[in-house]
Amino acid sequence: MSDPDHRSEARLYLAGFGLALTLTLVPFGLVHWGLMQGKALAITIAVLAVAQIVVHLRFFLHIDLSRQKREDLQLILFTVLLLGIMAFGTLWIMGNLATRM
Amino acid sequence: MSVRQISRILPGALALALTGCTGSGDSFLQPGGPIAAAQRTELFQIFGWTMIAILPVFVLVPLLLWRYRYRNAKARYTPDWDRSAILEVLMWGVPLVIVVVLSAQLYRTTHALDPVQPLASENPPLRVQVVGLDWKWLFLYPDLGIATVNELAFPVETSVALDLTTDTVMQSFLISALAGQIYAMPGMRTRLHILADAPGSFEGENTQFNGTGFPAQRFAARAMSAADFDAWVAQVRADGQPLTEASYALLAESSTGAQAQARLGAEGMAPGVLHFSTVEGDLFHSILHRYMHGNPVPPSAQPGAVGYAPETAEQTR
Amino acid sequence: MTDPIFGRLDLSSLSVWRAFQDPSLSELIGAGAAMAVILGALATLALLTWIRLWGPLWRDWLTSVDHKRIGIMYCALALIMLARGVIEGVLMRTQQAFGLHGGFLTPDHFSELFSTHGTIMIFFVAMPFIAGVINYVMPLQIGARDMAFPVMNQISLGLTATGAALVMISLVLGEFSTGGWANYPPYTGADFQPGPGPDYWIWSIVLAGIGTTLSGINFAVTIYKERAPGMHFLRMPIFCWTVICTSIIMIFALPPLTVAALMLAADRYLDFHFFTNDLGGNMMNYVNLFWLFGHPEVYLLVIPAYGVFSEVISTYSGKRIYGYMSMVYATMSIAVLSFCVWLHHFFTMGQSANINAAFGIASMAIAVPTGVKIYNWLATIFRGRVRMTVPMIYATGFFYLFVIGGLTGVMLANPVISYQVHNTLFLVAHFHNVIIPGVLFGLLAGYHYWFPKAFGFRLHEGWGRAAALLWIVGFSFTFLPLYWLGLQGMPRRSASFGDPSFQPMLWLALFGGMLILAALGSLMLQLWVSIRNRVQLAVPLGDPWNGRSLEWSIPSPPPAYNFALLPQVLDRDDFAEAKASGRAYAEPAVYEDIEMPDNTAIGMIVCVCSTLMGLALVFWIWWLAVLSLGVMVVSLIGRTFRTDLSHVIPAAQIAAEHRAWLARVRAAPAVDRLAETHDRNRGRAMPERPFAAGAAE
Amino acid sequence: MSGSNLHPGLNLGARHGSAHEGAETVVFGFWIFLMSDLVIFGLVFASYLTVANPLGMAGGPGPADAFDLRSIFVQTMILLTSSLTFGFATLALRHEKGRTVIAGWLGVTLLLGLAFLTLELRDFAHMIEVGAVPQRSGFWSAFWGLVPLHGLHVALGCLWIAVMLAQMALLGLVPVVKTRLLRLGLFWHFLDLIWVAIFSIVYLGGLMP
Repeated sequence: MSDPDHRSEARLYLAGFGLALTLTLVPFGLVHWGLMQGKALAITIAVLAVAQIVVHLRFFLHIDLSRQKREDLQLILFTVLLLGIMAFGTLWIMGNLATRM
Repeated sequence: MSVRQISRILPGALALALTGCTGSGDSFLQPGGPIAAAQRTELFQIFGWTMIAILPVFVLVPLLLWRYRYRNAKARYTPDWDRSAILEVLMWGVPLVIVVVLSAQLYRTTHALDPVQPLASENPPLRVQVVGLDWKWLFLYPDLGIATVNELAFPVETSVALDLTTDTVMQSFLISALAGQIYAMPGMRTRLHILADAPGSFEGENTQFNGTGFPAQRFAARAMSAADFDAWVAQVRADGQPLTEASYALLAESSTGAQAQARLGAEGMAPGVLHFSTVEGDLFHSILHRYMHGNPVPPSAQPGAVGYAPETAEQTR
Repeated sequence: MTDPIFGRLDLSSLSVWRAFQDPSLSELIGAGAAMAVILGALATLALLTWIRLWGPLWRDWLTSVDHKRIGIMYCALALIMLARGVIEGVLMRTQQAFGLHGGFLTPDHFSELFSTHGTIMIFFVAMPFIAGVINYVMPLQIGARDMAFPVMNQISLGLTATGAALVMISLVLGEFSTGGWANYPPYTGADFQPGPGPDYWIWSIVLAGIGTTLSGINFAVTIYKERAPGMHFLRMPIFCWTVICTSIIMIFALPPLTVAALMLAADRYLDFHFFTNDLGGNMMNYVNLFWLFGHPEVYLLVIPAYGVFSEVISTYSGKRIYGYMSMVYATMSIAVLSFCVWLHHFFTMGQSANINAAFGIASMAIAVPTGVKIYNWLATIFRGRVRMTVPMIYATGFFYLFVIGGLTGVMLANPVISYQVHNTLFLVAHFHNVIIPGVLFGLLAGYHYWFPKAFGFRLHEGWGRAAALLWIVGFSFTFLPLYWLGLQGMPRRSASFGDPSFQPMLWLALFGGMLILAALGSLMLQLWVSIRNRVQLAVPLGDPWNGRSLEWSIPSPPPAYNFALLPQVLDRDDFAEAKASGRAYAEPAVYEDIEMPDNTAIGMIVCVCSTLMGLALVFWIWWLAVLSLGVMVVSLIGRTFRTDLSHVIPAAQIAAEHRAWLARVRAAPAVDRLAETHDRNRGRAMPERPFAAGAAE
Repeated sequence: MSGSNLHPGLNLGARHGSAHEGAETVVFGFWIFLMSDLVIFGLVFASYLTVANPLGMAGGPGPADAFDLRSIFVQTMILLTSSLTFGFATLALRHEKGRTVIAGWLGVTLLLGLAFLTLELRDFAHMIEVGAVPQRSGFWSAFWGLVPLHGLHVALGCLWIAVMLAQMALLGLVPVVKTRLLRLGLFWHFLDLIWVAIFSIVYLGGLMP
């Protein structure tokens, strides 16, 4: 690991690993020791999960919004949009049906 | 004449033309109640509004093709003309306006005609529970303690509150002349309200394919005066048999109304119709809850399934 | 219970055996169809052996990775399946025409017919036809040498053929599902249909669906990464834009189908409870997942057809497409909106009025961009010089009939109306009304338009006109009466009915069905007559219609490498501009070597193995399923260890071929558009500007 | 990283020549495939959520009866570490550290992947013991449709790593092997992403006090 590019990139991976580790330890700890409850806990877990996904995207998958060609960025955002429509729609519809039947 | 006026007159004319050629009174084009009437009006209004966008196409296609035919050297030829701001605004604007108008209407009527809502009426509402079976409909009257197969009778000008489920696969319940359809599914309860303005008999059916007897799964929805209805109830009590667990198990087998008549020894009734003078227990909810209990329903206990054998599956009930 | 070697396959699985046991008319028809499949297959094999075509078939076609040949094979598959689908449709119309209290088919047979008809027409006619046209045309239009992933392209074709093969085999072995093309549980669950029927549906759909997803990836990457220099997105022909939109749908809308079908398989094979009645299963989620796929699916089909109409109308009007940007925006918004409307297929499931209203409004919104497209095509005709060739006849029929389909679509988008006409023949009429004039007419127009490009000769004009008119008239007679019957409350999928007043309309529909059968016959005759007259109809110079995009700038049929030198694109409608400015048919300064991928048998291996696997899963022959999957995986992985998988075509050979063709083009007289459909047309078009410019003002 | 990024994610870099150029198309194609796969996972998640309630559990065991948080935590740590080791493998590839270094990191990743699968299978065995089987309820059907689907992906990833180790040995670091390693990296990191959603929604969500 002599050349400086390599070392700085490896450091980025380690930084990502550290962040991801933290974002994993916190929710596991919260659940294990029962430090939070109910809705607040659910929201905390969800926020930490999204944060960790962003960390993975940034540090491991190297999705760097500023430098990509636009068409590639569009692909990812577009997928999130469509998946959002489908998943949100499914939960909305099925949830509504469940309360009415 | 304003667009609004046209949209009112046009549907009327169309309604006349269409209903003039309908053969039977089993369609919402000849409505027997307020819901079906509103649905018919909606149909014609959509027709009228969309014509604004559609008629130009019908007229322009032959005109353009004739005018700009290859041999017509007099017609102007502009091979590179490919945009016009005015046209662009019209092309996007007109359909958009129509869709906005129709959307407003859609929002209003979808809420107004929501099948869950009871219908306004001076008479007290009537509750009926509907169970879809392979290939017939069972109607339970919980307040009267009677039940019928393939015959739904109710007084006119009364809001009839239907609770629907099935004891087999998914089905769809439709009495076109009175109201739209709603799915009926095992373990779930859907709701529908109907109301008839005047006495009459309307055809009801299942529209969701459920096997070989599917085309035979039709019934008569009979609206009658209050007095006639009371007489009908008395008659059902008189000529019906009790609906017990055992007779329900026979009834639930895959069979058409006519086959079920033979199975239960009730020949002599109207074709496909069965009457039950009493109903054992809260049958509707026991059917509903059977699927929600957390106990498996094996094919031997599952009406409509291949291998349904209620005798051997008693213990699971 | 089941045999370790043959699973649940036994003598009674053979439909011929069943007919022997119970020789009713219905079983005999089923056995006849089985015999037709067997004899047809045997006759084909014998014919191939007799005229010694096995070698060429294997070398030039089955192992080819050339997008053009793969495209042609897709179209051939689609046309064969179309024949079966149409015959089934006519059989159903016949049954219903005589279905007052009965008919001649058993209800079981009838329900198998509507299930296979729907499955075949959507998955094995419309989709392969579209994949075929896209495969053939899109790389030529963007100036590419091939697809981005030629071998994957071959595998996609293999998987599509697998699905089609399974449906065909179901005629001979066992029976197909009776649950319709949407195959709703719990009716298709193990309790209610324990036989092999729904399993045939599951595996043919899943395997073909994987092929389609891979195709979508291939199309999208090809357009994004393989465009010729200068071919910016906004210089692409509209057809290529529609391909982008369709591949988006292929990539994102097929997963819900795969998920739904595999969950159903888990229910049936492993006693899972995704969609069962008991133990917390939720059949409504199947409906939800299926239509998450099902609605985008119809746009997957119709959007490329829009693209074909755009090309056809622009070419035969001798004009640029009107409102290019409008078209692009409209197509894109249709593609995205198509993901937001799936609930309108089940307005009647009992959800709240708010949800119904939201999805109803979203559904109607699609009418706006669709309307814009129709007006744009009319504006393209406006001040053009229109030749009423066969594709334009299809386009005219499309304008009239598709608009009616749009009108009834707006009606069905309204929950209030849907409560009434859902599940009735009105619905059947509506979707045939969009799929036949929209998708099929578009594809047939494209077939007619690009056939000379693919084979070097035109299709016979007269028989083409007959077929087009028969399709248009036949469609109208068949399906417009069904609207009326649906409004009268006649449910779909009824083998019989009880209301005598339905009868006249059903007879009318049967008459229409006969016309459609005649249309299909005309198409076959047209192909036969055209092949016989291929010398008179030849257009080897490549530009029979005075085309506007790059595919017309090369010989017909094009060489394997498509373009001798990748074109430098300067404009939208580049070839039309090139002809006008005199830069067309220029000889490149230097020719270069071209590296092309080698032929490979991997697609056929995947096709055969996955067919065997599907069949083994249907009949519970576990050892065969594992074995065929193993062979498939090992051959796929084994192939990745080879690196010498391409060959080089030397520049000298390319130069010689290209110069010879250019010399023929320069020597040939250019024909004007009046001679377009005459034998004089050899594929060199005369520019038509000078003739019109003077007469205009 | 140099400015010559041809595709999202880690690029080989210009000094890899034709392998770098060729990566543009195949990596973009693989991204699209992953996005399609993401939709599959998303819908299975949504289906899971629709039955993650008493009705879906149908009186059968619930999450608290069958999940072992400690085991899940260990699995999470293993998978997270494997992302890091795979990252080191890609860096070694990018900076041309030679076959042995790359193969070493890949080998560590493979072992971690296998360890993850072993622990997961042990968990599954425990679930079967307590009756949390897919045949029991819609909820467990959805669970067994979701988590093993991820496990299957991990298993395929392990197979892929093994194949790449063989190809590196037999073919050397030819361009096609390099771009395959790049795509394998995307796949491996993508699996970790899905796992984040699984442990958050399924396990932590299921075991919430």
